[in-house]
Amino acid sequence: MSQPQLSPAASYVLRFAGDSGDGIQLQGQQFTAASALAGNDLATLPDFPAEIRAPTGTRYGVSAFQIQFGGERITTPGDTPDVLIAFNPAALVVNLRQLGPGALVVVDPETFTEQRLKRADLVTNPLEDGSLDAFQVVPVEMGRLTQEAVKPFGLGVKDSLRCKNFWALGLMLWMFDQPREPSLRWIERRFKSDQAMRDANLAALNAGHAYGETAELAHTLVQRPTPAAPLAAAEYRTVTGAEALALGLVAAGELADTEMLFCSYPITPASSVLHHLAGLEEVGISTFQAEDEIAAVCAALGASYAGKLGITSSSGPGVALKTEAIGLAVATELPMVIVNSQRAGPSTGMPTKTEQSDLYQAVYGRNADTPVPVIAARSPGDCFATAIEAVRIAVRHMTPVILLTDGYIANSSELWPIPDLDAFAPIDTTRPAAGDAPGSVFRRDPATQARIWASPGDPRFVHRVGGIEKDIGTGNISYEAANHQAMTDMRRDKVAKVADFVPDQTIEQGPARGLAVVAWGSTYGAVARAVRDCLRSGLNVAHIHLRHLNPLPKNLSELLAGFDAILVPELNNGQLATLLRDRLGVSVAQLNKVSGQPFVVAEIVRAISEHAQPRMKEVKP
Amino acid sequence: MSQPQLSPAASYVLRFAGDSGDGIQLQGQQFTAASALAGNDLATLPDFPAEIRAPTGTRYGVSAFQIQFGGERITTPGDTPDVLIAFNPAALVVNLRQLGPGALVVVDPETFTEQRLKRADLVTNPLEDGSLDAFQVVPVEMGRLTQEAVKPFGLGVKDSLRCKNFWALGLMLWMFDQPREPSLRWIERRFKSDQAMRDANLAALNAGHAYGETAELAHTLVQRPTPAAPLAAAEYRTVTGAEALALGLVAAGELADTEMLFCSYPITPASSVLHHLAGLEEVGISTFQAEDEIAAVCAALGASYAGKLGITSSSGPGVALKTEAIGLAVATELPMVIVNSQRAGPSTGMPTKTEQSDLYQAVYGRNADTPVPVIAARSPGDCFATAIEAVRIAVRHMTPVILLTDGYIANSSELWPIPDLDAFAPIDTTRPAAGDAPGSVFRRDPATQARIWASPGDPRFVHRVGGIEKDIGTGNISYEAANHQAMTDMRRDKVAKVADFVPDQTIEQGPARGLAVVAWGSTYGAVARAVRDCLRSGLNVAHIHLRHLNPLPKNLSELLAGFDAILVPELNNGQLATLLRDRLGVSVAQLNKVSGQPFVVAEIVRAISEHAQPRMKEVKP
Amino acid sequence: MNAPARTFKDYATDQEVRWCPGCGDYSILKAVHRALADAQADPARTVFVSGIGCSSRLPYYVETYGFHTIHGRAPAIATGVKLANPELDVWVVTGDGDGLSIGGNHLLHALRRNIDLNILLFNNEIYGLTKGQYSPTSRLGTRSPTSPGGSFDAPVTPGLFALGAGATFFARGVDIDQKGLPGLFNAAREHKGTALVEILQNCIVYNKDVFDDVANKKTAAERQIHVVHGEPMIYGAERQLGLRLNPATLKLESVTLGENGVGEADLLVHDETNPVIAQLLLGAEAPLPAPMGIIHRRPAPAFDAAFAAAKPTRRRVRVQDLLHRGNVLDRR
Amino acid sequence: MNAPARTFKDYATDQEVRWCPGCGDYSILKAVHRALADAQADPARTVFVSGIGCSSRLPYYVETYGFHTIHGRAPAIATGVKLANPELDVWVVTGDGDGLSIGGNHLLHALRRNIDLNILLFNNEIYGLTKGQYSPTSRLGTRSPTSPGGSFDAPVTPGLFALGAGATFFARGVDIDQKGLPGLFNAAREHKGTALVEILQNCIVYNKDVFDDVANKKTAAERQIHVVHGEPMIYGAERQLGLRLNPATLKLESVTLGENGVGEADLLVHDETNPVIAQLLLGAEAPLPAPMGIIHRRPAPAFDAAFAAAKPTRRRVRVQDLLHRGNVLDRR
Ligand SMILES: Cc1ncc(C[n+]2csc(CCOP(=O)(O)OP(=O)(O)O)c2C)c(N)n1
Ligand SMILES: Cc1ncc(C[n+]2csc(CCOP(=O)(O)OP(=O)(O)O)c2C)c(N)n1
Ligand code: SF4
Ligand code: SF4
Ligand SMILES: [Mg+2]
Ligand SMILES: [Mg+2]
Repeated sequence: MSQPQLSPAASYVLRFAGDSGDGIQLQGQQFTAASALAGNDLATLPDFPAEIRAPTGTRYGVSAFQIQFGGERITTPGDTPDVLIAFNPAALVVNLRQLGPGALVVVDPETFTEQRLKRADLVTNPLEDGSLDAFQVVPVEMGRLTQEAVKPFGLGVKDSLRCKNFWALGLMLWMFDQPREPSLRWIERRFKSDQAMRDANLAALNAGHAYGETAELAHTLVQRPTPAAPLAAAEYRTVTGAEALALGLVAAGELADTEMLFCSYPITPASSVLHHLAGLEEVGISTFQAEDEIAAVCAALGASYAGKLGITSSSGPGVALKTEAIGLAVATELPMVIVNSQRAGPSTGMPTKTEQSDLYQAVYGRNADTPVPVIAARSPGDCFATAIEAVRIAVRHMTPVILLTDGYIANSSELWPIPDLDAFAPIDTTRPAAGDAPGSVFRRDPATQARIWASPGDPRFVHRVGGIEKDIGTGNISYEAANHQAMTDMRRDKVAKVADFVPDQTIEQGPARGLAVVAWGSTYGAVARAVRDCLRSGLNVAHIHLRHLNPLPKNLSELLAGFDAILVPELNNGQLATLLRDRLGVSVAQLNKVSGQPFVVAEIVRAISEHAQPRMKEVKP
Repeated sequence: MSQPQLSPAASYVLRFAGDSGDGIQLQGQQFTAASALAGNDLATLPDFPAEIRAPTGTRYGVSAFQIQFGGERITTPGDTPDVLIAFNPAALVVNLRQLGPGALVVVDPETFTEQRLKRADLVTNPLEDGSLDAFQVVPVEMGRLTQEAVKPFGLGVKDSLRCKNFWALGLMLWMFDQPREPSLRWIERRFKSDQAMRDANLAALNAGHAYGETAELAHTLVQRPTPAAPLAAAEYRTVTGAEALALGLVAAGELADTEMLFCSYPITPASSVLHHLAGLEEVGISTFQAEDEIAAVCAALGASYAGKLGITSSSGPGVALKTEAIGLAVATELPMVIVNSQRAGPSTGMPTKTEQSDLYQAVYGRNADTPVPVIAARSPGDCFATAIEAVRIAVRHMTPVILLTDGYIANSSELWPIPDLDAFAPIDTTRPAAGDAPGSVFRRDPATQARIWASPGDPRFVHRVGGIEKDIGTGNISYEAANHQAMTDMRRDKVAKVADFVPDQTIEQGPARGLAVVAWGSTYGAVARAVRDCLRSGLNVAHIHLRHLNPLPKNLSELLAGFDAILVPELNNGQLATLLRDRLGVSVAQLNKVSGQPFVVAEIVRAISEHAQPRMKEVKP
Repeated sequence: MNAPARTFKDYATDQEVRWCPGCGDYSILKAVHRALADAQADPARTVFVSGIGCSSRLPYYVETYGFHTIHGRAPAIATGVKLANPELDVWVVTGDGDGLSIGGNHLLHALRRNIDLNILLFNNEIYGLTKGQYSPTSRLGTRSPTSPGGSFDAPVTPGLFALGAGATFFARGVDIDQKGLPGLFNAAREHKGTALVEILQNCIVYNKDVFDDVANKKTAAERQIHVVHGEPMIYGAERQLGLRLNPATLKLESVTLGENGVGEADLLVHDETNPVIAQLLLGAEAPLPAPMGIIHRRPAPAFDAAFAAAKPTRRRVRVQDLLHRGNVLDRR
Repeated sequence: MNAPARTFKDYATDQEVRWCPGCGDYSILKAVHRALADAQADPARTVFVSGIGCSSRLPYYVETYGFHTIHGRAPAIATGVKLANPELDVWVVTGDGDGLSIGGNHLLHALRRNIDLNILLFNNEIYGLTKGQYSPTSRLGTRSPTSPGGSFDAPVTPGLFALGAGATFFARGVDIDQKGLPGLFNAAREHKGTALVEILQNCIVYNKDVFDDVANKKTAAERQIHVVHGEPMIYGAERQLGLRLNPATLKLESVTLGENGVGEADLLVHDETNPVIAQLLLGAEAPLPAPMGIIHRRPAPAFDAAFAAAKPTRRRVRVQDLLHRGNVLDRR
């Protein structure tokens, strides 16, 4: 077998796979940290089963982590891995499908035993039955080598093998010539109190790295140092969507000079936002774990009434339970942010898989005429700015706001230029100023229809609110027909007026004619890459990505009028398509995928190719 | 003052008004029963406050009942009352606005005291300040006359005055020459155990009637016998929407030969359906009052799993709480009917007022891609057939079905030709037949995608279902990407295929060109009357009324293509309009009213006149 | 304080009270006004949160901050209010349907956490606002629109439910007891933790006089026992009756003082801190008297206090600094 | 019966069990299989309804009818199943989060109504499936992703909650007690009414050995007391210890038999029908032993039976006739 090697490239796609107990996710995070420090741009995709610790060696128990990294702009974790590290037969077979031809496949031959093959529902051994012919197989006894490396520290077999992930990490760090320091530091911290495990993991990491260097083996790997990406001058860190969302919320609290109460009930994949915020009191937010989603949204609303901004967070099924209380927030005109980390449904569905299918619920999913502003984040890092925008709308317009993100964004990470908070405008609230005279809290700002955010403790604005229809002026209960019409119109206008504050919709890339690919949320990375490729191949296509879904940007209708056709790719059955037809009366072509998996770039390229025309040479003036 | 009289007409509009304690609703129901027996067509509108027994004499405490009855086809309770009977000043003022010029206003002058006027926030006395100049005022000391009439039975003042409603009823029965028998019978039954009250009410009724006859008074009323309506040969009764819905459900149970469990939690205006069904075990339905709406929908779903059809019923805020469980019904492919008696919102809103604003919630209001069939009732009597259709879809397609009605339909009544159940086709279910072999319950009928409705107790189909994504063939848990896509498509197709069984959409009246007034639900009566009038005045307009909202009838798109314009009148901010734009890509004009009150015919006539063209003379062949 | 003392009238609002004439809610409202005046409560720092029901209309009639929320959720919303601003005096007004039917879970968890709320449960054993369906506290056999043949759901006993949830304060009174209620309300107010007060309330339209057996002035002395911490359990018009624990059956029994040698010393002494005594009292059935007053009260850490201590949301760190924690790549 | 007896293997399904290796759920599942075999339960007439959580996965592993529903709602769905077909033997599987956090209200009302369900509460004092957040039964100070500084929500005691809800059956066992659990399960099965069985379950990933203090085989004899109706409360490796009621404090105390003249006669005798005894046992804190076995059981009318009797949905009247009731106008 010839010496296996990767053809040199600007970026590579690497996939780690093993049992959910093998520490695959940690391994991936460590590699991510290293490649970030190496100055690569990157995007990751953790892909783990619903089971906490699925039985070892089974197909459904496989946990995987994929990263694309390199010296160019990276917006997706990559369609087809260049390198797969599979810790066992199951990890190999379930990931084969996605590999590109000639991909490097690193396996531990000693794990391909009768019994392990059976666990993976394999009748024949892939190492022998030719199913790997299309790839470059690199057999490495990772298990045995790890055990040898850690022997000095007197661990049992089980504990010794738990160091395997760091051994393999070491090998990959060598292969792509990336720094070990972050991982070494991490191990030091993590195993402070357990010297044996610390030394063992350190040894494993170094041994894996050394294995790459030492040339005396049959088929050495060829090292592929990855060039640093051409990054704009800034400080960078990696961030997951859940992390960025949490950071954005606290940043918004600081910008609005308001403290926050984050009320939530755990649910996958939303819990991670709660976890990130728990313990961040020092930046002005406290977290309350409620008994259920209804209590969570209600406590958040109570907090908003009492003068701290209430925030609640869940996933589709949990948000369903919150809809009645969201109606109360609309009726009482109180600010609140509802974060929905979307997952695959209906019902329990596939909690660890991603989807964009709660847009209907967000925009239309309440009883009565109960409009609520809806915005969505496009990428892990974008969750930061989106969270700030959500808070801004909530307190400026005195309305609940729904922020949509999803499991993919929440869990995956990217290289993130650390924002400068001074670059964000402070957030205005409708709180009465110290000097203001007493009066009705239902005086409205004509620009927003927002009422005054007065709270208990303030003797000037002692008042009562409730879910029964209110007199538009006094706030007293009113069953008057004309008043209900006026209030209904006011609620409609209030949300419509948010658009007055939304910047004009821009085109991400491409000309203002031809095919418009109109997308929202987490498909950003794949669409951006697909449109880039299609533009390079001379197609007449542009990428428009919406953050504001309700209301839509005021200029969107006009902007789209310039295009011949509109393509709407979504991880649902056409929910943004509905919204565009409803609000703009346009007709659109749909690209819908509802498999629990994000788009791969190729899928979008294919759809664009079907709908876009080649670009005419343009005559330069 | 000249002798007050009504100009003879084919039909009259009568409105009773008084305190919520005055028995106004009963009075109205009794008049309704009489006019039905007299063979009038009719439509009623109860209009009562949210308070159980609001303080007497206040404006917001006024309870009213309006009926239009007569010798022609009647589809609405009427825009402008011809006769108003007001028991006190408040009852007079709050109803003045709606009266037509020259209307007969029957008041009890003795109730216009200083203090009563104050209770009604009146500074001057309407009987003297000229505010009644436009009307024919008929002062009748109803209170005193009632007391005299019942003196023989030795009741206290309070109890005596409680007979006033029957006294006034007697007067009106005389005025329109309608039978007293139903009321006499009712009094006999109701006060079986209370002789004094029985005799007193009988006496009051007769005294009021005699008062009309006896001519010795200053201004006698002129009697206006109402001609019987030209009714098709049938047996008739009056029915409210809530009653007809209850009857339709049990009829469907009989047609499907399935027993039912009706699970509900009280809420206005949905409770009346539950009340009508409680005690109807003898026709195969039992009712369960759950601890909340979530428990209600869950118990209904449990019943469906166990083989009895589960039905749940609520109003917007309660349905909001059910949406998560409806998702489970979709995921597990179990039949269920969810009845939503819509009321004015958002939030608690105006529980006793009507609205059509839960269409968004019904069609789009769930997390994930979770399609559910939605149908709506158009009138009190139509609730019967609509309930049967809902059950038919649920058990034929193995899906939850949402049935929309509203407070207006639920409470108002109309003359109803008693249906012949033999005229309804039996309802097929997917229950395994006695002979069927054991097998997967996920075998599907290609025509419907429906699975088999097998239930515990049957040894052939022992199986487990759940809300996690299922393998499309075996029903086992599956996180497979391709399978989730297939299941999502199947769920979409399943609801789409309902349209294969829906009869073609027809035109209610009018030509297949010009302006199409496309409406749904309880606006039927007003739209029908408005279109009739506009057709008579030569406008080119047609009425299309939708029962099936999701999916829409297959021919609707084609049908609408023939029209120049579409007008969509709704008691919401444009929810059907959204649906038509989304599903058919048509553009529509909207007529939206969100005041808690039904449309009056004039409002729709006005809108039609704005959009419709005069009809060209058509050349007869 | 310098400000002139507030009278109970100062706690009434300009809103017209919209209950049925003769409803027990009127007298409870009066007792609330009275209690606030007795405590000279600061309207600006007092919040009444209610759910939905006739009873839940109360906040509109109290001149403080108020939130008329949605059905069953008042304890959850009040929890948010209290956590956001622990200095507020937060009251919850709920009914037997609002608090124990749809709202049972939130009431359970408020009581379990022991957050400092004063919860007034208006128990009329019926759904008033929705026109008289039976409720979770309706007695077996209650006839209503949804139970024409009589109900057969075993009712829940609010006091026992509260004990099971770990309540640290439970008191009980009758709507017409204008003398007693204000004191109970203020005891609840002073209690640091969740205080639940059950008020037997007469719905004269849908459940008229259902409490007559205990509330009726004529027989009240024999049918009610007002327990006082540390005092023997004595009741009756002439305080001639008492309660004694039968050690064999571990059940309460009524005895007549003086008769066959029974003296005060034989009577059970009320210990409001002992849940077993509360359970004995609340579990006792007629002819034993219905317990009134503070039936259970014990000191325990309040959730809101622990929350405020553990999660003081004072900004001590700038978010900008937070952003720079961890591995940072400097490319400036 | 003629059919060959079913072995516990016959109640296992072909589905691969997907809990973490070493999870306490495995042994509970085994006990369920065993119990069903002991009862020779008819798979066609047996239904397992569960909510969401690791524990709630159980129905997939039991060869009967099963419904894996949504979070917290299993008791409500099971209620519908039972009311629709009272002949079914309906089990509910839930967790401390599923049953006592989001599902508290449905559990309360199932227990209150006393509908014939057999409810197995897997209490691991943690949210397992969502990766280890503290739950309503987690002890004070529990550190978890949502309580990094330690929890300060006072936990609820399932048994006391059940008593407060009016439960007619409450039993308790430990996951590893293969001898005891099947018997408890079948006692629950035979009970006519809502039977709640709390099983202390070891979540080895997120709350490893949290029950070690009572469950640990070495110390179990001293830390657990298995109560039996009508028998004195004796425990300990040599059955040398007992529980006695202190009449003054109305609290339990542990005594050593033989020591200063204490004999069996002095011990409290378990009366499973007396809620006061149940409360004493469940309220007792270490070093007093943790009560196991059938702690409370009393006969009471079952809701489903009353429902079936009052609402027999046999069609006796044709709907057509119903339509003609009342005032009818004949225009034929
Ligand atoms: C989500 C929701 N479900 C149901 C209702 C209808 N509803 C309003 S009040 C009420 C019960 C009231 O009973 P209770 O709490 O005892 O108060 P009361 O009127 O007896 O004082 C119900 C069922 C509602 N408003 N919202
Ligand atoms: C409506 C809803 N909210 C939240 C969740 C997320 N969730 C699933 S299981 C669970 C708690 C599980 O804890 P427990 O009931 O104790 O079961 P265990 O996993 O510990 O056995 C939660 C919060 C959900 N699936 N649905
Ligand atoms: S219905 Fe009953 S509780 Fe409600 S206001 Fe009237 S009397 Fe009071
Ligand atoms: S997480 Fe805990 S409870 Fe869940 S399966 Fe693993 S060990 Fe068992
Ligand atoms: Mg009540
Ligand atoms: Mg648990």
